[in-house]
Order: sequence, then C-alpha cells, then structure tokens
Amino acid sequence: MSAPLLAIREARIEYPVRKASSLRRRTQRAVDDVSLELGAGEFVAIVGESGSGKTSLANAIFGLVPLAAGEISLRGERIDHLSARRARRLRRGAQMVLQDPYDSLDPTLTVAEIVAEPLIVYGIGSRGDGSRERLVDEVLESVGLSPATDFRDRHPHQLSGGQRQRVGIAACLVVTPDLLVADEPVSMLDVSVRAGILDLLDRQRQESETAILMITHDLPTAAAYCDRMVVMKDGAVVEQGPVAQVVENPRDPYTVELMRVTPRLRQETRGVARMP
Amino acid sequence: MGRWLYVCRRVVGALLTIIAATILDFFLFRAAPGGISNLAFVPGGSPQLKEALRHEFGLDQPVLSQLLHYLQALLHGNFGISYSNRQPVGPQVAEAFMHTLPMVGLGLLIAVLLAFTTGIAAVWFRGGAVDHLSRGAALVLFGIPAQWLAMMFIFAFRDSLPSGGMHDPFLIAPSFLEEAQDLLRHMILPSLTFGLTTYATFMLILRTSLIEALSEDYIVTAQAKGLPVRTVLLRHGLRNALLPVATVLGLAIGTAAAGAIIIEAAFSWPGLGDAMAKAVSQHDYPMLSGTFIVITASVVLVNLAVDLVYGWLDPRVRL
Amino acid sequence: MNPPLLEVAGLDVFYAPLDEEPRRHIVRDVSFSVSTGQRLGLVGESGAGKSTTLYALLGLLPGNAEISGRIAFEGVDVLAAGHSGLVALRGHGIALVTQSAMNALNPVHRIGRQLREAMPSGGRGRAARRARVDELLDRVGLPPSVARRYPHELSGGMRQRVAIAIALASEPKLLLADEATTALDTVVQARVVELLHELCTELDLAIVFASHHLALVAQLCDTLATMYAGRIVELGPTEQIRDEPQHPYTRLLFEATPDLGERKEHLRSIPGAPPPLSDVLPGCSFEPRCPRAVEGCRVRNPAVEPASHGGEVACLRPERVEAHG
Amino acid sequence: MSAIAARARATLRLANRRRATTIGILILSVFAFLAVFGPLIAPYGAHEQVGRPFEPPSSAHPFGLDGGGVDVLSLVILGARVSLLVGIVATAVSIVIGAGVGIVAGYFGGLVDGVLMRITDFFLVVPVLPLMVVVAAVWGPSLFHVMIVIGALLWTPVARVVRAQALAVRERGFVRRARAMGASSGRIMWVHVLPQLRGLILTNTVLMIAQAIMAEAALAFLGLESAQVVSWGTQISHAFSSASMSAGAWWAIVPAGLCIAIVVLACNLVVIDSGEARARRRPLHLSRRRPRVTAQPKALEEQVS
Repeated sequence: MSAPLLAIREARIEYPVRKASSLRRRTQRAVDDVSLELGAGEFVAIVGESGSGKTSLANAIFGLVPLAAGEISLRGERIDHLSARRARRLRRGAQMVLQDPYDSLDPTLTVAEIVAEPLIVYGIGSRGDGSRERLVDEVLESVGLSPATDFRDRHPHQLSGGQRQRVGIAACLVVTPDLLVADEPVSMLDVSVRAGILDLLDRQRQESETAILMITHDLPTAAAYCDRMVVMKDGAVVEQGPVAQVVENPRDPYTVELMRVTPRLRQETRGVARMP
Repeated sequence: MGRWLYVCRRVVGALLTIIAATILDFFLFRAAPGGISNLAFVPGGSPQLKEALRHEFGLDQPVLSQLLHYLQALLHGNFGISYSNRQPVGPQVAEAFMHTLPMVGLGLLIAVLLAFTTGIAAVWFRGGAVDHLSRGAALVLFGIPAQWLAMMFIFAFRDSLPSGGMHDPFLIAPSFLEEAQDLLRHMILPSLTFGLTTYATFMLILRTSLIEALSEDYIVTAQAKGLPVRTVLLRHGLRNALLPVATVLGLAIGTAAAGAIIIEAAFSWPGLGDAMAKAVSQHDYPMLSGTFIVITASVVLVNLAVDLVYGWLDPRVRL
Repeated sequence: MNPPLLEVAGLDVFYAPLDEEPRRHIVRDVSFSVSTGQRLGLVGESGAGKSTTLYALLGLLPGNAEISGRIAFEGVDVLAAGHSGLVALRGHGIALVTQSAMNALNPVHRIGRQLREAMPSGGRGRAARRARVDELLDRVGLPPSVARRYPHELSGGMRQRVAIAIALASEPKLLLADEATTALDTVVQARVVELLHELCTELDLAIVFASHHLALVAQLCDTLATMYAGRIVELGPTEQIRDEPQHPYTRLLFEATPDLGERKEHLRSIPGAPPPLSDVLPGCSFEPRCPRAVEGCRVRNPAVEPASHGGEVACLRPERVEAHG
Repeated sequence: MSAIAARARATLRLANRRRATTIGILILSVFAFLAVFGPLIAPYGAHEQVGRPFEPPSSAHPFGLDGGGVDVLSLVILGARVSLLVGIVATAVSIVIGAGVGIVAGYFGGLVDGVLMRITDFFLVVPVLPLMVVVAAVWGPSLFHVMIVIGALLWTPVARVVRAQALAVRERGFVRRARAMGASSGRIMWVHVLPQLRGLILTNTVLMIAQAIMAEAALAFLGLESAQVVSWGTQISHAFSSASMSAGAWWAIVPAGLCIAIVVLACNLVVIDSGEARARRRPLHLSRRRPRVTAQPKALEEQVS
C-alpha cells in the first residue's frame, strides 16, 4: 500500500503564554493529539470555531509553527524537523490559499510578479527565456482571469475581492501542487462570488487530482463541497467521517449541537433554535 | 496583583536605566581621548606628581573597582569637586536643580494648557480656520530653534523685562511679595520660550490621537446612547486619546530637557542647563558629569511617572 | 389602523467627495416601514447600503453625508426638524447594536458605567440605577459581576450581550442591529439570535436586522428586504420570498447560499460585480449581471411595485410573471 | 509628444492635490541650490570684514553686517552648506542604524528583538541633547564629531517605528504565504518587508534631517562646534555672544534662525500630506460638521392631511 499524500500523526502544538501574575513561562496547547490522513484528489474540510486549533494545524503543515510532538509527512516523507532547504524541496507539492484576499497579496507587486514568485523560489524556469511568463499567463487564464494580458500588470488594489482570491489560487497552481491547504478561502468574500471560487478549487481537484484541505467555520459550505469532514474543538478532533454521516448522523455531542444551531434556509419548521 | 507587578517592573526598569546611564557616563569620561584619565596629568609634570595624581584620582586601581567607588560616591551625593570653583559639585547641582524646577514647571503648564485647548478646538473645527491656524503655529514653532526664540524675546522685551538671571541684584531688602514678583518677571520669558517650543509637539500629538479616537466604533455606540456631544467628545474621545498622548509625552520630555538646557543658557537662568553650558565652556568635567546624571535621572523619573499614569489610565495594561 | 412604528419613504443618502473621489450615492430611494414587534431583515452584500440605511435613521452618518426623504417615528416626521430631529431619536425609542468587534465598547470604562450612561437621565436614584444595571445584565443572560469588568476581560459573545444590554437601557421600541452577530462563532451566534428573538416577543420590540448572512436573517425575521447597490429591490414576508423570490437578484442570492446538507451542484455564483456607487445608472443597477435582463432594463429604472407574494419588487421582468406566462 | 503633455498634466494634478508637499520640496530645492553653489553666489567671504560692526541693512548689504563686520547675507548663503550637510550626513547615519535595527528586530523577533529593543529603549529614554553635549565635550569640538554624534544618537525613534511596522508586516498574509512557500528570510525581507516600509523610512528621513539641523544649531550654541565653521547654528551662537540683542542689531539674529525654521517647516510640509490624506479618508464618527438634510419629503402632503 502506498503512503497517503498527507499524514498527520498525533500532532501537538504548543504556544508559550506569558502571564503577568507569574514569572514562569507556561505553554498552552493549541492542537492536541490530532491525526489526519489525506489521499490524492480528496476534498477534506476541517471545521471548527475560533480557537479550535484549525489554523495552527495548517501552519504546522508548512512549518510555520513547530510541532511539540507527533509527525507530519508528505507522500511518506517527514516534513517536520527538517532543514529549510530540504523542506522547501518537499513542500513544493503543497501550497497555501489564505483567507483575506486583501491581505494575502503583496500590494507593491503586480499580479504577474505575485504569481511568478513560487517559480522563483523553487527555481523553476529561467528569467530570460520567457518560460515563466508563459506559465504565468497559462495559469491566470485557467483560474478565469482571461485574457491574462488584462490582469498581468495590475496591482492587487485594482482587483475585486473575488479576482484577488483567484490570483492567490493561481500563485499556488503555477507549481502544480498535489495538495492545496485553503484557510477560510471564501469567508471574506461576498456570497455571490463564493461558489465561483470553490468551484475553481473543485475543478482543480477533478482535473489534476489535487487534494484539497479546506479550513473553515462555515459548516454548510464545507458540507456542500467536501468528501470528508473533520470537526475540531479546543485543539482536538471530536469527530471525522464522510460528510453525509457527520451532517446527518453526528455522534459527538458538540457536533450534534453545531448541526442543530446552524441556521437553515430551506428548513421546513422555521424559527430560532432553542437552547437546552 | 497584575497592576502591582506592572508598577514594580517599571520602577526597577527606571532604576536600571539610571544606573546604566551613570556607568555610561563613567566610561565616557574615562575612556574618551579628552577624558579624565588624560586630563589628570599636568603637562611637563614630574613622574612623581603624575603618580600622586593617579593615586589621588584612584586611576591606579582596576577599572571595576574605580567604577564601584564612583557609584558608591554617587549614592552618597558625592559628585566630585568642580574644576572651576573648587567646590563640591553635589550641592551646586542640587541648587541648580531647584532653580530649574519652577521655570520648567511654569513652561510645561503653558504648553499643556495651550496644547489641550487648541488641540481639541482644532479637531472639533477640523479643516476650519482654527485647525489651520493652530496646526500652522505648531509647525512653525516646531522648527524654531529655542535659542533663537529666546534671543528674539530678549530683543523684543529688552526695555520691559529682564533678559537674564533670576533676581534683580539691586533690590534692597525686598518684601516677600516683591521678591516673588521679581522672580516671576525673570521667569516669564524663559518659561514662555520653553512652553512655546514644547507646545508644538504636544499639540500635534494630541490632535492626531483625538482624530484617531473619534473614528473608533465606541464613539458610535456612545452617540447612539443619546449622550450629549460634550460627553462623547470628552469622556469617550479625549479619555481614549490620552493613552497615546501619554506614551509620546514621556518621550517628548527628553526633547523638552534639551530645550531647557538651551533656554537656560540663553537667559543665564542659573539652573542645570546653564550649569551644563558653563561646564562645557570651562572644561569642568565633574560638573558636566554631575549635571548629566541629574538631568538624565530626572527625565527617566518623569518617564516613570508617565508610565505609571498610563497604567492607571488604561485598564488593559498588565505586563 | 395605527401608523407604523417607523416609516421610511424615499430615503436617499449621498456622500460628498472627501478626497479626489466622485460623489457617491449610497442609499437610493429606500422605503420601508416597521410596526411594533416586527422583525425586518435587511440582506445584501458588502456595499449594498444596509449599514448606511440604519445609521441614517439615527443621524450617525459622517459630516460629508447628505440625507433626503421622509423618516417618521410613531407618526412624527423627524427629518422635518433636520438633523437634530434624528439626533433626538437616540436614546429615546430607537437603539443601535453594532458589529461585535472589540471596538463597540469603550475600552477604558467599566461595563457598569457604560450601561448607566445609556439610561435615560433623571428620576432615578443611585441605588435604583445600580439595580437597573443588574436587571439589564440579567435580561441578556449575564451575571451582575460583569458590571465591574472592563470590555477586554469579556469574551466576544459576552461583549455582544453587553452591547445589547446597553441598547435596551433606554427602553427602546425599535432596535437596529448592524451585522450584530457576524464576528461571533456559530454556537454563540445562535444564542445571541435567540436572545434577540426572545426580546422581540417579550418586550414587543421591533427590530431591523442588517446582515449578509441570508440563512440567519431568514431564521430570525418575519419580513425580508433584499438590498442591491443602495436600493431595496424586493421586500416581503420571509417565507414567501424564500419560496418564490421575484427579483432575479434575490433568487440568485438564495441559490448562491448553501444550506446544510445541500451539495455543490445546487450552488451558483453570480457573475460580475456590483456597480461602483458613484455611477449614475439610467437603468436597473442589477442589469449587467442579470440573466433575465432585456434591452429595456438598461434604460428604465424599475419602480417598486406590489408583488404577488404580498410584498414589493423593483424589476421589469419579475420571476413570477414569467412563470405564469 | 502628447504622452509627455499628459504626464506633465498628471504631475501637475498631483502637485495641486499635494500642495504642502510641493511647496516643501520647492523650498528645500532652493536651499539645496544655495548649499551647492553658495560660494559662487555669496557676495562676500565668511570671514571678510567689509564694514563697521553691526552696520544696519543698506543697499550694499541688504541684511546688514554682524558683530564682526561680516556681511550677513553672505553668511546665510554660505551657512546653508554646513547646516544641510550636517542634516544629511547625520540622517544617513541614524537612518541606517535605526532602520537596520528596526527591521532586524521586527522581523526576527525573539531574543534578537529583546536585546536590540532594550538598547533602543535605553537610548530612547536617556535625554539625547545632554548626552550629545557630554560626548561632544569629551571628544572635542569639531564639525565631524558633531555630525557623527547627532547621527549616532538620533536613531532610536526610527528603530522603534520601523520595528513596529516590520512586526505588523510580518503578520500580513503575503508574508505568511511566502514563508509557507519556503522563501528565504533574505528574500522575504527584500521583496516583501522592505517595500512596505519604504514610505515610513522616507518620511522619517525627511523629519530626521530637520531634527539634525536643529541639533547642530543647539550644539553650536553650547560651543561644541569649532567657531571657524560657517553654519546657521554658529551664526546664532555668534550673534548671541556678541550681544546683538542689546546692540539692537536684530538683522544679525533674524536671518539664520529664520533659515532653520523655514527648512524644518519645509521638511514637515513634505511629509504632512501623506499622513493627513490618510486621516481625511477615515471619517470621524463625531464632528462639528453634521450630515446635511436636503430636499424636503416627497410625500409630505399626504402626511399633513
């Protein structure tokens, strides 16, 4: 059996906390004993409220925060505790889509420079021969920013929110990753453009077998797009399974509660959910 | 609990800063090319004399024990002997400090009063004549060298107000009232110069912070409650604007100290600044070092006071 | 019949240019009414003019705003008295709850003080005011000890409850809520919405709830108004609008919003983006993005007309008419 | 051709919008011109006695003569060079130290940040001018010493603001993305962090020039600069020590101080617009200006009946 694309085993993440009343340093667990596997072409959502540790987990995959315990491997190779250089080579296959499209693009760069950055970092193509430019144009067209010549030289502030997020995705797809980690990819966008962005991610998965790990607090969106759902609370996974099972037959009390209080649009008996 | 820890940390921090400054002062005067270690030698003096001088100044001992000696002496108020008048520096510096205090105090009062009235008015009438006028005045005052303003005042009031010193030496057996009046007449120009040059920074900071505060959401909440404009402006706007003002005010005190030195030198006001200026021209290093330590310590302590006031103003302070 | 609690007719809000930008028309000819105990939801995307409409009702707009139209509260035309008429409504009859960011409460004052400040002045002793603080906190489900706390010591949900308590302090008849639950987690959000619902029924409070969260608005409100580019394009009873939206934008908005358990195949996005609010459009502002647009939509701005679901719609080709032939 | 015209028009429009900046730059250009070509323009030398002490302004000497019988106009023109030179050299020193410390501390954080900021805090709290006086006094009066001392002691505020901004940029999404990508620290600093700080550093540079010029004048006044140096600072100092005030020779005092005031004001004007424009775009929730209620109700007639 081949190794899964992404495997997180018993991961624990801790942050130092400084309290005024004590001079000793203490740590707080943001993620505690989380295990998770992701196969090629899978669309998995990590659902949780603020402080559930879902963003820390995403940061750990990219080595932005150290693991206190456990391991993370990509295609069977461990990527935690690695030197920056080796990790860079391995992580080329994993890219990150961020939440706030106003914030995730460098305002001083042009669209073409932003999209080309991973090519430069990983040393793909060379500067003179126009190969990078061709790649950039291709990927811009493929995310729906066409013709690419209209967008290449613009700065982020000259784009709408949805267009910015498309640029952010293009900057990931340009290196044809196997894994996209999308941290709240649509929560800052208007409802009317959300489906377009998610469809783009979904199409990428179907056409190129790219696995997608979406981190979100928006249960209905996660349920609509994902195959599998992982529910986190206070740093721990409380439930995971196929979407239909988690939504219709939740077992953990927290998941039950979450499903119950999520407002429904077409629910027959409308009204405010009563708290016990 | 958290508050007390904050206070303790600040007090310890301030003390450490003062100690570090005195150590810096020690090394500056000893290690630098024109420092005490060279000055103690009389050109052409016999080796015996040199040795005696070295011994007298303690220069034959290791640097660390010299430093400890020096700090110990400072702790007892012993700042050494002035080169120029052969008197202990300590009492002279103390006296000068007592002279500086009222002048700077009155100046600060002028600056703060002016800054608050015009700063609030400038925000309230934003973009209007008051705003432009007070901002323009602040910007111009910001760029005027204190010594130049002092000279202009001396020139302008050369027939009506005294241009230097603290007392009229020809006043014979004055009553208390006469004496106070005389002091005030001498103080008015230095204080005014100090107040005006300091005003600019205070006013510009207050204006910016107040604008910042008034664009926050809690101002909307306060207005939606139906509170009168005055209450919203003062209790919610100004109260929050005081936080950044306090932060920057502490730092502005250092700049103000610089102004005080120059102004005292210009008006021959017998305070710390004047003492420092005289020490420079007379190469009176013990005096220079003494005034430096006292000025630094005062500025650090004022900063400490500002920090403590900040902790009291902002309930979020814990660290 | 009694006059409605609040009646807004032909409300327009402009922003005069501050810098180099052109003059913007934020709220365009908005009319609606709210009666006692009614819960009206304003839905729309960012820049649709929801917040501006609410803030205009209390005269809380920045100095470069221009308001025109008619706003009547309990039958009295408040705009006739100019801006001061609106100011008079604050703390007397209409209250506001803003987004639950940290910033809505003053960070340097204790909660108790901020609550007491919001009470109508006069007629009450010190002890009575303190008792009222406890009562208000209890009303929103918080213990009396919260009065001695500072905002930064409270969680997001607690802060939002405090904000609601402050709004209730003046015993208002109408509560304006601007994205009041947006920054909260799902579970906390549900509790706050439940609290609002409870207050409406128990205190006979009317509420105007502005949010981009369609499902949430549909859950809380009995009446729904869809806003697009400054206009109310459709208004009517929530259930009817949900079941048979007549404005294409409303229908598309519903189709873009996933319901729990629904798969992606049912979801659609709306191509294009809202027009810049500086633009003077001769026709319908939704026309460039509308799948049903015809030539006439580009030149004629549709008037608000009664719709078959009992509400109103502003569209030349509403969906219902098409379906019936 | 038309492209050039369009560009010129755009520049003019910008100049009109940023009027204060434009005025500031124009004033600074005039003084920069004087600093470069001063010796060619000045009618007399800086140490040349051309008449009686304190000769009042006349057609031959429009600014009169100072206490040494030197032409004040020539002194003012020649003084621009040293004053601006001190401003620029000292600023270069302090910006390099300040921005360097700020960026390194802000980007790396942790222990590096802790150590650098303790040092910065110390120098931030210790009053700068007294320290400058002590250092300059011990080191001996010299123009070079003055420049270095000013530069080496004025960097702390720059380090503070640059660090704060660098910390903020570090938390921005695009830096997080670049780090997730595995980009090197050097690349992130150079491509992502530094460009965001450009405006801030530029603003501080301009303000620092003003501060350094004032500091030079202060040190000169306290006698810490060689009396032979011809700067605005030494002129004020000479005017003071030669008792121009009591001699009624206002012309010996006014020009040099005015020059300093104008240059400092011009520096402030250059940067004031950017801050004000940002502040203006953020409307206040409370201001004297009230929303205007226009055009009376359309449906008033129905209501009245």
